[in-house]
Amino acid sequence: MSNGDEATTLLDIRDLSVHYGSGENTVFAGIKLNLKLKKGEIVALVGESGSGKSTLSKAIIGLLPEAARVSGGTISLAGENLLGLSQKQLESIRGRRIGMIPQDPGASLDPVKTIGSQVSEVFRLHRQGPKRSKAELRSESIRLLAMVGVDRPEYRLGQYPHELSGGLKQRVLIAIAFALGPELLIADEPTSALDVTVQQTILEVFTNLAREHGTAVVFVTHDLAVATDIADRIVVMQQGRIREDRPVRAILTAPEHPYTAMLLAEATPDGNRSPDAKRHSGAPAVPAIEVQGLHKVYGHGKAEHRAVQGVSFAVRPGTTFALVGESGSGKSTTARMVMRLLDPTAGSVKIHGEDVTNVRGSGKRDLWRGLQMVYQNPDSALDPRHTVSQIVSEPLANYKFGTKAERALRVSELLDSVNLPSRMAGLSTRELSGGQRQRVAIARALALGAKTLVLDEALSALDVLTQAQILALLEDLQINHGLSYLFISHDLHVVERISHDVGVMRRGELVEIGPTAKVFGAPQSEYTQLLLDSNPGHLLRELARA
Amino acid sequence: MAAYIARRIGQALLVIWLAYTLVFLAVQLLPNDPVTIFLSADAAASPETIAAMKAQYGYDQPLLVQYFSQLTGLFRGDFGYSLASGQPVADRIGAVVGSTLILASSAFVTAVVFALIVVASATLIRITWLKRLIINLPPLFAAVPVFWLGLVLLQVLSIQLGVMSLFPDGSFASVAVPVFVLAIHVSAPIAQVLLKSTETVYAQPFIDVLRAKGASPSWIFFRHGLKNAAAPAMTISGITVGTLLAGSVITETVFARAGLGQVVLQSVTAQDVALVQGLVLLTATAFVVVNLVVDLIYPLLDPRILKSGTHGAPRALAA
Amino acid sequence: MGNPTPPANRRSQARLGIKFLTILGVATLALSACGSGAHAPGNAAAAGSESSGPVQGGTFVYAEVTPINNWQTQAARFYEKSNVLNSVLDRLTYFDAKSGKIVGWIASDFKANEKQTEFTFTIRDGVTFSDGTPLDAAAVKENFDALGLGIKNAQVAPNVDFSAYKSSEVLGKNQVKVTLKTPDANFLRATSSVTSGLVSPATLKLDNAGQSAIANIVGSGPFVFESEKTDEEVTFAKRAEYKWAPQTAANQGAAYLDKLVVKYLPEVAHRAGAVQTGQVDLVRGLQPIDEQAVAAGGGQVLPAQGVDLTTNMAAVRIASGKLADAKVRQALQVGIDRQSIKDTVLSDSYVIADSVLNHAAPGFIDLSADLAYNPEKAKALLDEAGWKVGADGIREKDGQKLELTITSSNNSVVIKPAFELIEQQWREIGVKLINRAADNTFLTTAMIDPNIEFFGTRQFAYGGLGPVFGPENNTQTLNADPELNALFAKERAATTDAAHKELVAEEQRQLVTEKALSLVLWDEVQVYGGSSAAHVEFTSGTAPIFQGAWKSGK
Amino acid sequence: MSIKIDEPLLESVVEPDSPDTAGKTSGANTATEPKQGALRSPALWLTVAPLVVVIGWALFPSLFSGFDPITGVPAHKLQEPSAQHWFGTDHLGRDVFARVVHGTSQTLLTAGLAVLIGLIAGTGLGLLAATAGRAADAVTMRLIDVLLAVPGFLISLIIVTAFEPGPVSLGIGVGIASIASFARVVRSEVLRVRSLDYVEAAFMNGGTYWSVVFKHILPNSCGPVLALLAVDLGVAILAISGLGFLGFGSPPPTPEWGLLIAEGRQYLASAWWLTTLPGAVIVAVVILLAGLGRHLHKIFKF
Repeated sequence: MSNGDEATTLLDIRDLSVHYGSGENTVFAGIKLNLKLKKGEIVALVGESGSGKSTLSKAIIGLLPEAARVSGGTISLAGENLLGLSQKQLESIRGRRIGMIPQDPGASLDPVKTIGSQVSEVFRLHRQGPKRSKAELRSESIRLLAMVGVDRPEYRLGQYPHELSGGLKQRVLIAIAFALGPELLIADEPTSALDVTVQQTILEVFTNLAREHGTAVVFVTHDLAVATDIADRIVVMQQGRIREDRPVRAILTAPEHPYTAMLLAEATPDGNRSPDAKRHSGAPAVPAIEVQGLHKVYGHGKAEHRAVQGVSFAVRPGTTFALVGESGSGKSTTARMVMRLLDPTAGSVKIHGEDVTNVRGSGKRDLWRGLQMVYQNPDSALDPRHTVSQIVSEPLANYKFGTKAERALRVSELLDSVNLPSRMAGLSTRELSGGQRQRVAIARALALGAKTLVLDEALSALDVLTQAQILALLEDLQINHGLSYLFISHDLHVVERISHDVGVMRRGELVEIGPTAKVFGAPQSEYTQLLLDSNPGHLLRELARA
Repeated sequence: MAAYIARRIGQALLVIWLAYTLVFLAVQLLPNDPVTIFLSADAAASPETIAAMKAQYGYDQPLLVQYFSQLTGLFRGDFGYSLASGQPVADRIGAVVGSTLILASSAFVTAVVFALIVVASATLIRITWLKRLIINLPPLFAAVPVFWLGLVLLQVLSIQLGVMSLFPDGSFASVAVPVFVLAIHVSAPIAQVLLKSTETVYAQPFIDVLRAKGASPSWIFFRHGLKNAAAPAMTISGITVGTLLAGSVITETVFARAGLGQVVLQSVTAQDVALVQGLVLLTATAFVVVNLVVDLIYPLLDPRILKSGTHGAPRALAA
Repeated sequence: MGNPTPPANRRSQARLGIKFLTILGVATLALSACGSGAHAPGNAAAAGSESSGPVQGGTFVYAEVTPINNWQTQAARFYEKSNVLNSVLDRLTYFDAKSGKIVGWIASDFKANEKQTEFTFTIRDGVTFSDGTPLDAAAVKENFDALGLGIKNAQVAPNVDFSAYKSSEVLGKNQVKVTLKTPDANFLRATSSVTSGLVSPATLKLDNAGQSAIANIVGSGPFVFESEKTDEEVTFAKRAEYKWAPQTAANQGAAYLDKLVVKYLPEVAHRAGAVQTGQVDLVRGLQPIDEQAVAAGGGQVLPAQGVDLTTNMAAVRIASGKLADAKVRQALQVGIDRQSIKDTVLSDSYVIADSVLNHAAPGFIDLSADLAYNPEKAKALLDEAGWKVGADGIREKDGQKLELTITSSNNSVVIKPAFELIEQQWREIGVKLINRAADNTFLTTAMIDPNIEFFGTRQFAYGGLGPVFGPENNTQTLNADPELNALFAKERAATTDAAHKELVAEEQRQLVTEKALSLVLWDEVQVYGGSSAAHVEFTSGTAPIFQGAWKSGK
Repeated sequence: MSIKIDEPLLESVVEPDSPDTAGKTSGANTATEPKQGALRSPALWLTVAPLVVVIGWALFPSLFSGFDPITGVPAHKLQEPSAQHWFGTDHLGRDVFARVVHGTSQTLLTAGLAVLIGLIAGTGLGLLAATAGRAADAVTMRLIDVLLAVPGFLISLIIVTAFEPGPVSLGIGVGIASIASFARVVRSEVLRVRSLDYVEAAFMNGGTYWSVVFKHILPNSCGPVLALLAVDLGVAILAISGLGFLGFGSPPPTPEWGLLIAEGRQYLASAWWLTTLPGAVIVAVVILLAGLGRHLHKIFKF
């Protein structure tokens, strides 16, 4: 399908192989990759981390890390082999004929230069025709910023990156990428660091511009849903190889490679999988967590910032309550107040009916025996210097649980319950994968028999297939041990799948609360509606409904 | 901003005062008082003479009284009296401080230039072995004893080749060589920090964005990398005040130059307390002034600092 | 060692200069005492080989070892300072080592009463200070008062040599009479010391800081201050109208040189190179290893014999108790291999000491037989004294180890290596030496600490040893043996030469062999390096005489 | 007397915007690569091997040189380097190589004492500053400022003058001078580690202040500190030699390295080997220590 007419072929990659290191340490990041792009075509490279998708995209624009070596193949742009060009020639192509939109807008602009100078820099780098005056550069920059929907572009020129939101920064970067009307754009996870509503608008700006300018795009993403929304063609990569390369609809309706099928299964919304909200509602049980009128205010006077305002909810025992919202919505602050890691400005927190709003010192220690937290990033949540067994047994030792032998027994029990083989007890966390690490973190949280867990974005740092596995684990644990979860997430897809009840937060306030199916099926607030609309995967949902 | 500057000046004064007090206490450790030492040159100096002289300079007073009278003296511009040289401390230091200032500041500028050259070459040169060699220069600079380098250069340049004077005669070589020797020593930490911070900066995604814009390596380094990497190097540069002094003492001794080096050695050897304290006051003041300036320059280098600087971001940088 | 530490130098040279630092322009005297070998010998190396007379003019560059900051004249008690002030300040009298007599200088005549309590000086006519003030009787009286009573306003303490001073009065037009509180036979000699150099009344009126600055030191000497770069160099210009040299000086007129530039060269390693490359005309403190290089390079090695001084020695203090027994000290005396010291760390410019007085000093007796290296005898003596060899090879007695400490200034370039070698030699006999020689910082406190067993030094000794080791000024042994004080007093009171000579001989025997309070090493010599063009002679106190110096081929 | 290279860099100060999804965890074992890679690197072993030899010198000097380091043969003075005397002989006929070898333990003890003082006092101060609240931080930071403002060199001079020069006072003097750099590094590292989730988790798992400090914060802060330790050892050796040059070194016949080059310089014109060869040993060791510091930094960084 990708074999277009030679005349309209813009990018032609043949048998490209890339490796790192040498000798027995050689790691192949890309093996015999073949890819063709026609003019104006948008192709999504989809795969998990380590699949080679970034390596491929970076190879195209010639920005592979120094340690990487191209061991074979060609990359031709309009018939010219980029791999054969000199540094100087490549520099004249980059920015002019090939543009790039980076992953993390937060760190992708020089923090010590103004927005204006960074936008106009691209004109100074690629001088076409007579030298342009400062005023010309300025008006050109303003035009570009306006084009990508930056408000008050004149004012923005004098600002520094840290004064802009993530979404605005990404718009600026898109403006820079489109400045010289490139033929090809490399977009490397350009929205993965952004909130879902922002992601939506950015993707619109970006695809519209590409369509208008007839720019071909290599769009790298781990999110199949996003890929299906914007791409003409999807290239699935795994372990350095291209597994599948077909038009979107073809791949969605009939995936050929089993890996693609797995990805697809995870990305496809499935209403029936949402847990039954009424499951335990028969008994009028004391809520596992009950939060009343919670407020958190930072600073005072002019600098006052209301992070959480009047939030109230309850987590029924044995169920999952999800707090969803975008960054800065106050959901993590709420979670930390529940954990009593933060003191609320006002309001109360009850755990299993007990008011813990004012516990301190040893009271907190007692509280944490029954209430534990799982962090977003398992890398920083586990001491890298400790072994798995040390980590899992740490709470046991701290609370003087049993003898050494009993603790060891408990550790293997816990590892077993999170589906980790007990031989892993002696390993250092550095030898584990992200998912395994998160399992260790869960095992540690359960070590002292905690019945209530606060899961703060506990899945967001994981690859999609790993997410699914951990989700399944959490569900099993909930059923087997009667656990209650307060699940903090920005990912509607995951929330829909795991939670019985959901609360939607925005700017510190709870805008909607209710059973998951209800909230997702018939949102009452505009904001919830907006969130749901922004959720990528329109095409997937369409097909699922069909 | 004004409040920030006021607070920093307050801290600076506090540091000077603490330094002065600390050294006032430290010099009490010295085994003898300056009068006894001064007069023991004359074996026949009678106890009466010693007592009279001590009274004259107030060294017979209780420690606390001495401390406060000296401290109040400072506010009147009275830095005490150097027994060993027979001059007021201010005069003794004043006579030579210019020489050290010239040596130290020239060496500092040269050191910064060295560091820039090293870092620029290490960043821009693509030949691996050459790059490696350059990266290893700062550790080498740091490992060569200052006095040894100075002596060898003098031996070779002055005695064997006869192209420079053994004495400070105002000629270019007699200025440039000591400056070079001191600069080598001072440039090592600056270059090392600059190298490291450049490395950190280059690991950030915006460098890739610049390359994707089509910027050449030198464009990236000079227009972006350097400014981003400068702050930590500035911090270290501010702290080199102490290194500069220590290096100056040795350099001045090797090159028979006038300067604070001689005064430092004399004051400590002769246990000339007033002179030691004067020197501490001077160096502490120099240190805090330089670092104050550094703190005030930060926001120019990095606009983020003023924003996040509500509780002392520059301090955190220096920390 | 880097020796940037004048205050400590002040100390040792204090002793050096303390009594009678005097100018002696007599080269031949030193020659006779100097058993020098390969290189140009004696105090007037070049003078003998040049038949042509002195050349007028030129600038002479002289390098001292450390800079001077305090030029206050009464504290001119160390080489760096007196070597320079020697050419700036004249004195009333002049000590002629050849005759061993005080001769006239600014005082054309002088006499004392029998009781040695009143001294009358007749001041030479026509002498002026360089600021134009006449050096007359009134000016001399002002100088005497400053020396004897100190200068209160300037915090200048009285000159220790004038401790007996009571008052002085101007008699007639050109005479000054000094009255002492107590008799002092040394008073005349004190008036010949650089520390009693005559300065203009204007200088005396300045405060301490003013008197510490070389620019303000106004004297009547052959050179006058011209300019200064603090801690780097001082330039002096000759005084053209100078015509009042000491009576015995060869050059009775103005200096031959136009200018004298004094610089500082603290690094020992560079001193030879400095003369070899012609960057200086004269440098003090040439180390033995560099002597050959200088000679080979066409330069001159100029050993200035310290005829006025005792030999270099380790003066013994006994307060620590370890050296209280004379046997121990005698053991140490014969435990030193002096020939090995000469062969290893000295050179042919140095002469091994055979007594506490140098070979040229009047009254010298040769004790070499008792000073021969004899480690076996040393061990036997130590055994006798009850010091038994301990497990680590160091002798012990009553739980005390025989660990001894030496302090000295860094003024001699050979003193530290010499004691390093002695440390090795003594280790053989079970004695541990803690070598703090040339550590000026340590010296500041150790010199007056009787618990520090050794003080490495040499002292001016005109005539007998009484003034050096007598109780008044004994910083050497710090009165380790009061019994000897009677001997020192007797020597100073001696009336006939023969009796004096015998007493001086007895002093030497006591100090070196009987009591062994002075472990003698080598005759004092300051080795200068001179360029081939330099013609300079030295006083018997080792100071260069720039008034008589000149440069050939200028 | 010199500045340490491990200053915290900009990144630690300016917080990047941190959206919820920042930093995806990579797959399996990528994180382990740096450590194993660093341990396997031949450069590390090229750095460590000579240092091991040097430690051998310190422990068993007699195995490495048959000559007596403190008693020479006067007749053999000032001989050039030869097969018999690798580094030549000094002015008293002592074998210079033997003096270097036998001086190792003294040098390492003195410099080691200095570093130990810097490490212990610096770690204490840094920990206090980073964990005991804002007031303690402010006070400690001013104290560190004072230590920086008074040149360490001057402090060393005063200490060495006040007490007998020797390994202890030299070590203390030079050590005080290095407190500030340790304190700064420890503070910034502890601040970094303290903000990591696992420290908070440790509290939630029943950890007390001290148990968390000793089990988690200090061990994870040790990378840069160890690196500084190695570098500072070199700096201390140089500082001691600088003091020796100025006449504040240990008294002879101690064959301490710094003193060897400081004293040997007197013979620079006539016997170059006396200062040059021991000097080369010091330069090599200081460079190797700096290299070791870099390697340690890499190995302990995750």
